[in-house]
Amino acid sequence: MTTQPTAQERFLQGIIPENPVYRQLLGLCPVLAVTNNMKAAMTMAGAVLFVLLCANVLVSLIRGLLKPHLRIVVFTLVIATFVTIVDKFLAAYMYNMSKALGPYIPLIIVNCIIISRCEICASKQNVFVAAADAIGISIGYAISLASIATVREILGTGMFFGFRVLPASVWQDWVIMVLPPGAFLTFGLLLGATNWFSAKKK
Amino acid sequence: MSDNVIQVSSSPHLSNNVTTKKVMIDVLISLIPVLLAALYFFRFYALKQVAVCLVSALFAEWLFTKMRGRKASLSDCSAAITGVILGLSLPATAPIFVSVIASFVAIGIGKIVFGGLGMNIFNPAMVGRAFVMISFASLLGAGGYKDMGACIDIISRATPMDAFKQAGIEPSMFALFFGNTNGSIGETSALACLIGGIYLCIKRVASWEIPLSIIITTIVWSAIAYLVNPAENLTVMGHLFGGALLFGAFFIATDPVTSPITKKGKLIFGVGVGSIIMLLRLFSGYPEGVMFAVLLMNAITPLINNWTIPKAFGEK
Amino acid sequence: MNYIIDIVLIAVSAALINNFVLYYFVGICPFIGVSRKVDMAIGMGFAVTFVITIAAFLSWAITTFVLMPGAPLSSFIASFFVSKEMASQIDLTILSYIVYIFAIASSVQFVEMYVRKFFPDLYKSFGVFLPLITTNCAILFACLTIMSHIVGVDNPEDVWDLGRALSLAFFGGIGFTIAITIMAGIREELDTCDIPKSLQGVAITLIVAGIMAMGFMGFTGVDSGLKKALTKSSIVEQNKG
Amino acid sequence: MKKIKDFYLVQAWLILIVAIFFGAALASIQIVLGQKIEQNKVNEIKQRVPELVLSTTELEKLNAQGASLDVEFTTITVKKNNKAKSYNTYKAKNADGSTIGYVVKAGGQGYADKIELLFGLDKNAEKINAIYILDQKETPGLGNKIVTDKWQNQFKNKPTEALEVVKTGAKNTNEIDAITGATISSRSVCNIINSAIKDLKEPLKNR
Amino acid sequence: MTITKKGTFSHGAHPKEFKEYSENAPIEFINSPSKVFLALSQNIGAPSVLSVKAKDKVNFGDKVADSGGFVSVPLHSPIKGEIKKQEKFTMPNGRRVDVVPVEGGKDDVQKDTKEIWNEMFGGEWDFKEVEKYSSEEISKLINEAGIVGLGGATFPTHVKLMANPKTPIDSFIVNACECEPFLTTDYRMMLEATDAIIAGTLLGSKAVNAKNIIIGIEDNKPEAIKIVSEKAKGTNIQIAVLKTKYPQGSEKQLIKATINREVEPGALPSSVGAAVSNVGTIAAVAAAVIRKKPLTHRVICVTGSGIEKPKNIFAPIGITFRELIEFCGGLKKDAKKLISGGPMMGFAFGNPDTPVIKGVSGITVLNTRDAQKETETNCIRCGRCVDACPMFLVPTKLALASRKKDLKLAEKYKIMSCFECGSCAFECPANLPIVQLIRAGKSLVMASKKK
Amino acid sequence: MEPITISLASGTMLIMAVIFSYILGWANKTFAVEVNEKVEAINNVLPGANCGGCSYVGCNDYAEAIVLKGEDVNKCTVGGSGCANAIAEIMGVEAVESAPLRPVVLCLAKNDEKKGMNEYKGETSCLAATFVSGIQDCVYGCLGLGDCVAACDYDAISIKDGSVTIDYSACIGCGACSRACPRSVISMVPFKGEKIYAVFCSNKEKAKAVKNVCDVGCIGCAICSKKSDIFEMDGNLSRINYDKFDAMENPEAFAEAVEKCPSKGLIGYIKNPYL
Ligand SMILES: Cc1cc2nc3c(=O)[nH]c(=O)nc-3n(C[C@H](O)[C@H](O)[C@H](O)COP(=O)(O)O)c2cc1C
Ligand SMILES: Cc1cc2nc3c(=O)[nH]c(=O)nc-3n(C[C@H](O)[C@H](O)[C@H](O)COP(=O)(O)O)c2cc1C
Ligand SMILES: Cc1cc2nc3c(=O)[nH]c(=O)nc-3n(C[C@H](O)[C@H](O)[C@H](O)COP(=O)(O)O)c2cc1C
Ligand SMILES: Cc1cc2nc3c(=O)[nH]c(=O)nc-3n(C[C@H](O)[C@H](O)[C@H](O)CO)c2cc1C
Ligand code: SF4
Ligand code: SF4
Ligand code: SF4
Ligand code: SF4
Ligand code: FES
Repeated sequence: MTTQPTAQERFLQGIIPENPVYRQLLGLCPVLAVTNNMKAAMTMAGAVLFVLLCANVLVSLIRGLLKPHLRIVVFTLVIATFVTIVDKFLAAYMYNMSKALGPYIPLIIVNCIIISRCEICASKQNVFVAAADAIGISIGYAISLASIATVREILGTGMFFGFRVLPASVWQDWVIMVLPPGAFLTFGLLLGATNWFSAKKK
Repeated sequence: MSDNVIQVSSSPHLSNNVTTKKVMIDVLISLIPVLLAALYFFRFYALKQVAVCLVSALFAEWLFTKMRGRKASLSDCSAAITGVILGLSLPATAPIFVSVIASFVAIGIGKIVFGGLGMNIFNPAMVGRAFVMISFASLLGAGGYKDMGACIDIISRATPMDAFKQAGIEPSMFALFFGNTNGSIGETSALACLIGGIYLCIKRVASWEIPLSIIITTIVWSAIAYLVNPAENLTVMGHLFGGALLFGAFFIATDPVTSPITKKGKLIFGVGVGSIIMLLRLFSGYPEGVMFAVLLMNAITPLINNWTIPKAFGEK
Repeated sequence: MNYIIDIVLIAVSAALINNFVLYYFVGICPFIGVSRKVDMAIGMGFAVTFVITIAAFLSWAITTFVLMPGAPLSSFIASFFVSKEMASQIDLTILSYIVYIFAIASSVQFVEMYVRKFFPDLYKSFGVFLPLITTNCAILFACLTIMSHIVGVDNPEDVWDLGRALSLAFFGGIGFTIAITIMAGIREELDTCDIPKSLQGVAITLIVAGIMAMGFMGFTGVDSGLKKALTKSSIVEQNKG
Repeated sequence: MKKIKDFYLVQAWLILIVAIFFGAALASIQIVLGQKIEQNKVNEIKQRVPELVLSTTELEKLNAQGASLDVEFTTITVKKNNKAKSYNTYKAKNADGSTIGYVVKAGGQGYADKIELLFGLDKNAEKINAIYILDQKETPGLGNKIVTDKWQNQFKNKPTEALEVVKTGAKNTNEIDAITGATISSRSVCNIINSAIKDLKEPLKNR
Repeated sequence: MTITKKGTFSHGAHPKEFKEYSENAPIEFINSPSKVFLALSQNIGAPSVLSVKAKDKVNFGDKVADSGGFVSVPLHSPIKGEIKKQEKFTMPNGRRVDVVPVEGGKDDVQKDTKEIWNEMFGGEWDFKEVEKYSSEEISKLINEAGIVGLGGATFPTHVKLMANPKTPIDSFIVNACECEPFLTTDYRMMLEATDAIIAGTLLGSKAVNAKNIIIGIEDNKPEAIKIVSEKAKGTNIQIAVLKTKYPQGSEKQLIKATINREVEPGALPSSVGAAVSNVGTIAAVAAAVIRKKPLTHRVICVTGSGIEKPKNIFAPIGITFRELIEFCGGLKKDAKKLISGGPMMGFAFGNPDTPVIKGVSGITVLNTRDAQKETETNCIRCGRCVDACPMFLVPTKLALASRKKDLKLAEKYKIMSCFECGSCAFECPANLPIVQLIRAGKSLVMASKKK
Repeated sequence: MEPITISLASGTMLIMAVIFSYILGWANKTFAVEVNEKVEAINNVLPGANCGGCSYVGCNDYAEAIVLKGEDVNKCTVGGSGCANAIAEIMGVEAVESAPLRPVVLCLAKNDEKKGMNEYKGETSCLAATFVSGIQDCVYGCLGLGDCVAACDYDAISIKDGSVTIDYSACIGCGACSRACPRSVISMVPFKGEKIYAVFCSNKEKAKAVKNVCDVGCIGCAICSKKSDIFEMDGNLSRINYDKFDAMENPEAFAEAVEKCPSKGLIGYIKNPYL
C-alpha cells in the first residue's frame, strides 16, 4: 500500500498541487457566487477554514469509531453543525456580511471539498495531519477565491477590498464582472490560464 | 507530356467555386445598403463606429490567432463581418473604448476560444455587444442612445421602441421604414435591411428559412398582443420595422455558423428567435430583445441539430 | 386567480429569470460534471427535479410544523412542560440546516430504493446520478429559499404555503434541467471543435456558461412584465364577473 | 437469534450520541446568540429612525446631545382587495412622549429583484421626511443609484400624495426625477412608497 | 413507346456539364496494342481465377480466367498473343491487384478494332431474335461473356439480370443519364449503337421478366433522346426524360425519378422490384447474347481540359491509360490531374502505365485551372452539403465525426448510407474533403463492426 | 424555557438520526456491492493513465481481467516491471520479467527516397490518404501524414522529410501510434539489451516490385534467414523474432546475416535509450 503523506506534505499539497478549486474543481458554487468582492470572498474563505478545521479535527479524533457505511452520515452531521455555528456567529457579529453572503454560508454543508477531506485525510490520519491538511486546503481555497475576486472586483467596481484603485474619473466599471456572467467568464479564463502555465512548466 | 507535377486527391475533383471567402464578401456586399443608410442618417458617427469596430475586430483576430500559433485568418473576411455588424449594432453615441472592448470580446471570447472560424457556438458580434451592453448599461441602455449635445438631430431623440415603452409615443411608420429615427446605427432603416437581406437570400448566402420564420413569428405574436390589448401594444408594423428585428433577422440570426444546419432546424430556430424577441419586447425590462434572443437560440442550436437529423433517403 | 398568478411567476422566475445554475450558481458541480452527453444530462436533470421536489416538500413541512417559532408540533409538545405562551415561542430554526441535509439525504436514499425496486429500467438510466445529488447544493438551496419565505417574514400574507414552495422547487429543477441539457448539447458539439488545449474541458464549459448567463440576463424583468400583464387581464376578468 | 451487533440502531450508536450532543450544543448557541441576532435585525431599522423622522439640523442636535429617540414598534394590518396586508411601522417619540413621526418598512418588485425600503413621515403623515433603501439587487451603475443620497434627497418634504416619476426635470411638488437609464427602478421606488402611503395614511392619522 | 418528362429526385448538385469537349467526337478505333494487362479482379465480388499458364498462347476472345464464384465473371483476351508472368499494379482506386499481361508477338496478326466493333454492335439488328432466348439462357450467355456493370460499379451483370422468384422485378430501367460532367461514353453509344441498346434492353427485361421497361435519359441529351425514341418505336419501351442534375444516374435516385420508389439504405434495387443497368452494359449484353461476343472491348471517353484532342475511343480492355492518352494527342502542357472516370466519382491516379479495366468509362484530364483546389477552411456549418446530399444525410457531421474518429457520432448520422457521390464536397464553400473523410470514417466503422 | 428548547432540539435530532441510521443500515445490507479487494489493490498500483496499452479499455478493466480472467501481470507498458512486480505480489504469483515495449518505425524512406511521389491535395491524415492512389508508389510504406503524431498523447513523435522519428525519452509505450497507423508501419518491440535490431521495411512484395518503388526496401532475398534463425520470412519480408533474440545461440551468424543483407542500412538497430 502507498504510504500516507505527512502533515507537512498535506499542508503544502493543499495550497497549489492539490488546490481544491483550480486542480480538483470542487465546491465551485461559492467560488462563483461570493467572488464579486474581496471582503465577501475572504469571509467565505474564513468560514471554510473554520468548518474544515473543526470537522477534520473532530473526525480524526473519532476515526476509530466509524462504521464504513455510516461514516458519511457522521461527516455530514459534524459539518452541518459547524456550519450552523459559523452562520450564527456571522449573523451575530458581522450582520451585514452575513446578509450579503446569504445562503452561501449554509451551502458549505454540501461543499464537496470538506466532505472529501474528511474522507481522504481525516478519517485515516491523526489529528495533527488532519489539521495541517485543513489549513493547507483552506489556504489554497482562499488563494483561489482571492484570485477570482481580485479580477472581478477591480474590473467590476474599480475597487479592491472596497478601496478605489482605478480612479472613477477615467475608469468606467465593467458591471458585467460583478454579475453572474462575469463570474463564469473570469473563472473560466483563469482556469485556462493556470492550465496553460502548468503545461508550460512541464 | 505534361509539364506539371501530377496532382492526386480524393473525388470529387470539381467544385462549384464558392469559397468561404466569397460567401463572406457577399455578406459585406449585402451590408452596403445598411452602411449607406447609416452614413446618411448618422454621418461621421456611423463612420467612426464602424471603422473602430472593424479595425479592432481585425486586430483582435490577428492578435489572438497569433497567440494561438495559428496562421493569420484575416483573409477569410469573417472577422470583418463581425466588426461591421458589431459596429452597426451599437448606438451612434457609444464611446470608442466601448467599441474596442466589444470587438475584443467578440473575437476573443466569442470566437477564438472555440477554435476560430466555424467553431463558435455563439454569434461573436452578439457576444461582444451583450458584454458591453451589460457592462456599460448606462451608455448602451435606452438612455445612452440619446445625446442632447449631438449635432445630428435624430441622436437627440429617444429610440422609437423606448419612447413607446416609456411614454406610449407611437412611432411614425414612415420614419421606421426609411430610418430617420434614433437607434443602433444599422437597425434604423427597415428598407436598407430588406434590400441587403433579400440579396443575401437570393445569393443563397443566408438561408431564407430563418428570416422568414422570424418575421412570421413576430407578426403572429405582435398581432395577438395587439388584439388582446390595442391600447398598450405597438402595431404589427411597429414591431416589424421598429428596433433591430429586420437587421437581426437578415444579418445576425442567419450567421450559418451559429444557426442549425438542417431546413427543419432553421425553421425551428427562426420561430424560437421570433418568439423570444416578442417575449422580451412585451414583458422584459428591455425595450428590445434581438440580441438576447439570438444568443439564447444559439445556445439551443446544437440540441436542435441533434433532434432534427433528417431521415436518410428511403429510411422508414 | 391571484394565487395562480403568484405560482406562475414563481415558476417563471425559478426556471428562467433567476435560473439556479446561471443566476444563483448552485448545482455547478453536476452542471459541469454530468454535462458531457445529452442523455446523461437529461437524466441528471430529471433526477434533480424529482429529488428537489420531494426535499422541498419535506423541508416545508418540517419547517412549518416543527422548526419555526410557534410551529404547531413543537409548541404542542412543549406545552406539556411550560405555559402555552412560552411554548409558542420555542424556536428550533437553528436546527434547520441539519434537518434539511438529512431530509435531502433520506429522500435521495428513499427515491433510490423506490426506483430500484419498482422501476429497475429507470434505475439503470438515472439511478447512477442519485448519490451525486446529495452533495448538490441546488437542493439545499431550494430548501433554504423556502425557509427564508417562512421564517422571519414581516407580513403573514407573504408566508409561503406548500404550493408556492413546490412551485419554486419543481421549476427550479426544471430550470436546472434546461441549463444542463443545453450545456450538454453544446459540449457534444464542442467535441469536434478545435479548442485551445488549456481551455478544453471545464474552462470552456465555464466560458460557455458565462455566455449563456448573458443570454439568460435578457429575461430580467420578464416576471414584473408578466405580472403587470396578467394582473391587468385578471382585473378585466373580475370586472366581467 | 439476531445478534445485538446486527441491529441497525446499535450499529449507529455513535450517530445517536453525536446527534443528541449536537442538538443540545446548537440549542445552547441559539440561546446565547439568538438574542443578539434578533437585536441586529431590529437595530438595522431602529438606528435609521432618527435620520428618517428628523430634519438634518434636528438630527445634529440630537447627536450632539448623544441622546436617542424612543421608538415604538407596531404592526398595522389593513384590508386590501379583501386581503389583509401588514406593515411594520415605527413610531418615534420625544422624551416627553409626543410623537415626532413614523417610519414605515415597505417592499416591492424593482427592476431585477425585490426592493425593500424605509421611509419616514411627519407626525401627521402628511409629508415624507426621508427614505432609506434596506435591500436591493438592481444593476450596479444603473438601478442601484437609488441608494445615492443625491437621488434620495428629492423625497425630502414631498407631500404624501401619489408621487410621479418624470424623465426631464421635476416641476410639480409630487414629481421625482428619474435616474437616467433606470426609469424602472425609480418608478418602482415611488410605487412602493405610494402604495404604502395609500394604505397607511388613514390608520396613522387615526392613531 | 411512350415518353415521360421531367422526372427527378430531391437535393443533388448542378455541376457545369463540360460535355462539349467530346460529345461531337464520333467513336474512333485504336489499333490493338501489342501488349495488354488484364487485371484479375475487375469486378465487385470474387476475383477471376486464371485458367492459363505463363507462356500459353491465346487468341482473340479466348478465355484467360474463369469466374471465381457466383458473384464473379470470366475474363477474355482482347488480343492474340502469349501469356506472361503475373505482375502487380496499383489501380486508380488504390487497390493493389494481380495483373496478367498478354503480349502479341511480331507474327501475331491482330484483328482490326473497327471490325470487332462491327461484329459486336454494327450491322442490322432484328429485335424479333430476342424472343428466341429464355430468361435463363440470357443470364447464362451474359455470364459467359464476362459482362460486368460498365456504369462504374462493375457488379457482375448476370447476377443482376437473373429472374429470382423471391424478389420479383417488374421494372427494368436502363441508365442512360451519364450525369458525370465531361464523360460522353454513353451518349456516343446511344448515337452509334442504338440498335444494340434497344435489343439489349429487350433482352435485359426478358431476363428479369419485367413488364415495365424504361430508358432514363437526362434532358441535356436531346439528340440521344430523339434517336433512341425513334428506334424504340414499336416496342413497349418507355423513354423517361429526366432533369439534368447530379447524381441523376445513381441507381437509387434514378429509381426514384422514374418509378417513384425509394430503396431503403443498405437494400438493393430488387427490394422495390427494380433492376438498373447502364446503356453500355446493355449493349454488351446484346452483343453477348445475340452475337455471342465476349466483353473484350469497350468505349472509353478521353476528355477534359488537359487533353489535346478529346475523343471517344473503342479500345481493348487492358490497354494502358498512357496509350489512350497518346492516341488523343497526349496531354496539354498544363495538364495537372489524371482521373479514371469522371470528375465527380472518378479516381485520380499518378501512374499512366496502369491498365484500363472493364469499369473504366472514361479518362478525364484536368488542367491546372480546373484542378485548382481552393484552400480549405473550417466548416462554416452553412448547410449547403445538407441541401445537396441526395441521401438526405448531414455530410458535415459525417466528415467531422470521421476526422475525430468518433464512430458513434458517425453512425448516429448514418455514415454507411453515404454512397460517396461527392455532391456535398462539390458544394462546400469550406472545401472540406468531405468524401475522403467519409471514406476513412466508413472504413473505421466497418473495421469496428468486424471486431 | 431553556431546558425545554435544548431537550426539544436534542429530541428532534435524535429522531432524525434514528430514522436515518435505520434507512442506511437497511440500504447497506440490501444493496451491499461486492468490491473485490484485489481489484481495488491492483487499481491502486496501476498508474491510472488509462492509455489502453495493455489492450484493455482502461486500467480498471485490466485490473479486473487480472483478477477474474487470470490475465498476465506484465501487460502494463507504462508501469513497467515495477508495476508488474507489485501486481504479482498482490496476486501471489511470480512476475515474468517483461521488457518495456516501445514503438519502432519500420520504414525509413525519406521523401526523396520514395518513388512516384505526386502532389497530394486533401486531408492531412494517413488513414484518409489510403483512399487516394498515387501519392507514392509504395503502398506499404509510411505516408508521413502523421496519424501517429496525432495519436500520441505524449508528444513523442515528429515527422521530418516524410520520415517518422520517435523521441524515446517522452514515449511511455502506450502503443497508440501503432494502432493508429493504417499501414501498420509502427511495430511495438521489446526494448532489451543494448541494441534493438529491426528490419526497417514493410513492403511484402517481391524483389522487382520492391525495387520499382523504393531504393531502401527489403527485397525478400531471404539471405538473412538462411544465415541466422533470428530472422524469419513473412512472405517476402524479413522479420526479427524477438523471442529468440534474447536467447541468441549464435551471435556470429546473426552478425553475418546483418552484414550480408544486400540492402545496406535496411537491417539496423536503435541504441537502447533506457540503459
Ligand atoms: C442587432 C441588435 C440587437 C439588439 N439587441 C438588443 C437586445 O437584445 N436588447 C436590448 O435592449 N437592445 C438591443 N438592441 C438595441 C435596440 O435594438 C435599440 O437600439 C433600442 O431601441 C435601444 O433601447 P435600449 O438601449 O434601452 O435597450 C439591439 C440592437 C441591435 C442592432
Ligand atoms: C444590463 C442592463 C441593466 C439594466 N438595469 C437596469 C436597472 O437596474 N434599473 C433600471 O431601471 N433600468 C435598467 N436597465 C435599463 C432598462 O432596460 C431600460 O432601458 C430603462 O429602464 C429605461 O430607462 P430610461 O428611459 O431612463 O433610460 C438596464 C439595462 C441594461 C441593458
Ligand atoms: C453518384 C453516382 C452517380 C452515378 N452516375 C451514373 C451514371 O451517370 N450513369 C450510369 O450508368 N451509372 C451511374 N452510376 C452507377 C449506378 O448507380 C448504377 O450502379 C449503374 O447504373 C448500374 O448499371 P451497371 O451495373 O450496368 O453499371 C452512378 C452511381 C453513383 C453512386
Ligand atoms: C449570412 C452570414 C451572416 C453572418 N452574421 C454574422 C454575425 O451576425 N455576427 C458575426 O460575428 N459574424 C457573422 N458572420 C460571419 C461569420 O460567419 C462569423 O463570424 C462566424 O461565427 C465566425 O466563426 C456572418 C456570416 C454569414 C455568411
Ligand atoms: S454525404 Fe455521401 S451521399 Fe451525401 S452528398 Fe456527400 S458523398 Fe453524396
Ligand atoms: S457545405 Fe462545407 S462548410 Fe457548409 S456545412 Fe457542409 S461541410 Fe460545412
Ligand atoms: S510514441 Fe506516443 S503513442 Fe507511440 S507508444 Fe510512445 S507514447 Fe504511445
Ligand atoms: S507511421 Fe503510419 S501513421 Fe505515422 S505517418 Fe507513417 S503511415 Fe502515417
Ligand atoms: S458546490 Fe455546488 S454543486 Fe458542488
